[in-house]
Amino acid sequence: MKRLDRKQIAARVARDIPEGAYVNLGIGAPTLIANFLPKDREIFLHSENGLLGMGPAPAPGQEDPELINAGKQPVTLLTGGCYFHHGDSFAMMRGGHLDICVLGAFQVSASGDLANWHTGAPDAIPAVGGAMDLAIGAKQVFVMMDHQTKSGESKIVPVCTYPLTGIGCVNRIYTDLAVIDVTPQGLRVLEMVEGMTLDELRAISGVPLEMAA
Amino acid sequence: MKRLDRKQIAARVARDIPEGAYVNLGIGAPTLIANFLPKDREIFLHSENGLLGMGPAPAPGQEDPELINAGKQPVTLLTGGCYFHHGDSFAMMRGGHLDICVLGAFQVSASGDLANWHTGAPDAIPAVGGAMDLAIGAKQVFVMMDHQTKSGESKIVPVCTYPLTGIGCVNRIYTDLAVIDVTPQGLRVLEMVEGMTLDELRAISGVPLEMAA
Amino acid sequence: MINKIVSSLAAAVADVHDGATVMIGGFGTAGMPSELIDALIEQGARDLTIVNNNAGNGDTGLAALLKARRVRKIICSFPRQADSYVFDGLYRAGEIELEVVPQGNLACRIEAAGAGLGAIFTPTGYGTLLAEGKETREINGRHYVLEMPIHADFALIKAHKGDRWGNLVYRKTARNFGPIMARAAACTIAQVSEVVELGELDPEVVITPGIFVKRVVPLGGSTPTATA
Amino acid sequence: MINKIVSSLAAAVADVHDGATVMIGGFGTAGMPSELIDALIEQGARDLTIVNNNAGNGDTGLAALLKARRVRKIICSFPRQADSYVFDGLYRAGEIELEVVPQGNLACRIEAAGAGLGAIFTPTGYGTLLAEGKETREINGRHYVLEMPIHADFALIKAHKGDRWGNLVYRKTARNFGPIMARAAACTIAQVSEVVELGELDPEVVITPGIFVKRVVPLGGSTPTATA
Repeated sequence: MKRLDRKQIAARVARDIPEGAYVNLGIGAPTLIANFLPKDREIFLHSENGLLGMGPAPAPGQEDPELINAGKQPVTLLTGGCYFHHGDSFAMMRGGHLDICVLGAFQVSASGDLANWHTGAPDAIPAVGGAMDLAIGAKQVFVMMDHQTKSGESKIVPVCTYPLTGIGCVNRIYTDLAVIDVTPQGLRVLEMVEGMTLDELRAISGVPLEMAA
Repeated sequence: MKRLDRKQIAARVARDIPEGAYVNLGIGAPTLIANFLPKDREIFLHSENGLLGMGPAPAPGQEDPELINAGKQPVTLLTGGCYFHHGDSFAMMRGGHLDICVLGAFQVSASGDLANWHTGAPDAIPAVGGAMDLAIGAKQVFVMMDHQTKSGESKIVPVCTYPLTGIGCVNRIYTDLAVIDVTPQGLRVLEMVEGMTLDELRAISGVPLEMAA
Repeated sequence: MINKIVSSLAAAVADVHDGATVMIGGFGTAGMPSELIDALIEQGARDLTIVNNNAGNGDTGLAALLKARRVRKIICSFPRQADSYVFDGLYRAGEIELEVVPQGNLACRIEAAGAGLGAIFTPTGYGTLLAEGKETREINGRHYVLEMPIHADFALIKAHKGDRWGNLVYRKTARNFGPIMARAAACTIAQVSEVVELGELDPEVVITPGIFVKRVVPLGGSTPTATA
Repeated sequence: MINKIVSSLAAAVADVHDGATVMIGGFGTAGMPSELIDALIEQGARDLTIVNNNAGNGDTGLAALLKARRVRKIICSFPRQADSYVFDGLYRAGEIELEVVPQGNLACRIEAAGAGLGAIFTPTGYGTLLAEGKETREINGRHYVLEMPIHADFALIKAHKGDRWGNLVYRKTARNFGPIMARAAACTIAQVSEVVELGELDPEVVITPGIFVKRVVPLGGSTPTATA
């Protein structure tokens, strides 16, 4: 059994993003997905700080401090892209106009609750950014994360113990071990890495799992 | 005693509009005010269908069916004016960004209630347009109307009998006989036409009137 | 390659279903998508709920749709006009339902739908006939009426230029309801005077980003020719 | 003649009073009006409530205002950043009040203020810590949180070009909160890279109409020089 690395997970998510989709890739690991989108598919990347049609990082020396993404890194704008203000940008998100957003997570519950903004540590400074808007706004919310914490606990849980980002908002989970749909009937495994069995996956996941029909 | 005609009332209102004011002139008689604004004062006319910096009617043959005012008449745009959509236009109104709007009225009550959209006739087709937004949105609402109906009834009334446009929204009333402020203490007469006495004005108005201090 | 350009008006409105809620842009005739409306009349969908500022002028455009008896209900701010005789007749005959909404509430209810808000407290209309039966609330000493968003299945709008990604710019006061309706409908269809190449529209001045637009129908030569 | 151009930064912020609520544009440093903030530090107003997406970066701009102990409370979505050490220190010492708001709620609360709405039901944050104690409601099967508008006494924003009537255009993603803050403040002050003659801004592309702007301060040469 061979776990996927972050790039491999990103590549796997990229396969599921169809041409013409309006997509927001969350800060952190999900931004890697952009590198794996097929060049022959036109996909519209949204950045919550006010652009649609985001292109790759600029060549060194071509950075513009006024053309950045939500992670505050320099980016470019594709031909046909455009700029808008924060009100319009979050209307796109909250209004259900994005087809897909991909977020990282601390935990996802069996019913699709998402926890990805706050560890709950008493001394942590709370900071949420646009995570809660993305979680509830996009038509489909994908989570991309390791299946387990570094200490081996399942990040898919019966009930989130970290503070929630959104309730019942996750549609699909991509981990280093499996692709799992969140359905009204429960979690359904679409794929596992080579050599992994459903029983093995069940053994390390803290929740009931069935194969998708 | 000589009543003012509509143009004279319009000219009187125009005197009270200071340079730099953002102003909406309601459909009908208030649009006449634009003709009397001093050319040496920069005043910004707003039209609720999406322009600020409205200019005079175009020369014959220069009309553009896509450059109209709220009354759907062809207008022009001043240098420095701009266009925007209906959401932004009514945000300007509702959000308190207009300094003055001037509206016609069927009735104004002693406490500044305005009735100007509906006669209440059972067979009338209701149509409100932007009247209610203007009534409650502008920093100051001026009403311009005849003091009496054609049959001699006062249009300033203790309580409006026509359906309301807005509650307590009128700040000042310009009629063919007087200029009257609506204050928390009651109606205060600022001016009367030549030859008119306060007692005469009281006799034909249905409400208590006092001279302004 | 994504190409939202649809060359036929008929194809652009083919899937409008009976009973649909259809927003139609325009303030009077400025910005009214007359050719799309004609295509909708030809297409035959009926029992429609129409959202527009007015209720039609003369015998063309929205008035023609009403005259063809395709409209069950109209939501608008100002139905009564000098030349709204088609609507007037239907209304007096009890053959069309009317919901009159103050123009700014019409705008902000459409905006609320596009922005995913559940409801809004607006000051407009408080204490009037048009707020009767609606929930009200005093907030910081001011009175507000709770108004619900207006969503639509389709929006038919008129823009000036568009590209294959659906980006749009408008012309003068024909902009009016177009940008906000584009956001509030599940399927927005824009007729444009001109289709331009991707990149011809300055990214700083795109008024409606393509995310809000499903189909763009070019109509050569429909730009008003008068100067201004 | 109306001329909103103010040549001195000090004069532009002279009337900011102690205890004022001040919106400051920008997302990180993009669109942050650093020169106006420096002028505000110099001016000395204290006990301020600041509305910004972040809580300052490094030692300059908003961080410098915090460091000068002028801020009683900050309303923002994302205070914690790699270089937000000034804020972090004040927060841990209990010397600054923090209201964390989901970024989209921050945006729509600012928009609601500018548009004169009394309150809005937003789906964002429902069921989370950030909605604790707030009124909620189910509308058409979805859950919403009631959020109040955020008004300000002043907004300090950065735009690209402005004219003497206060019309503004922005540059790329430096636009962010500028246009919505301009509408929500009683007095909006914009620093611009360039003042242009009236009429040089195309009336179709003015992003912030002058009605929302009280003062425009030109800052020659502050446009980023990198190409893109």
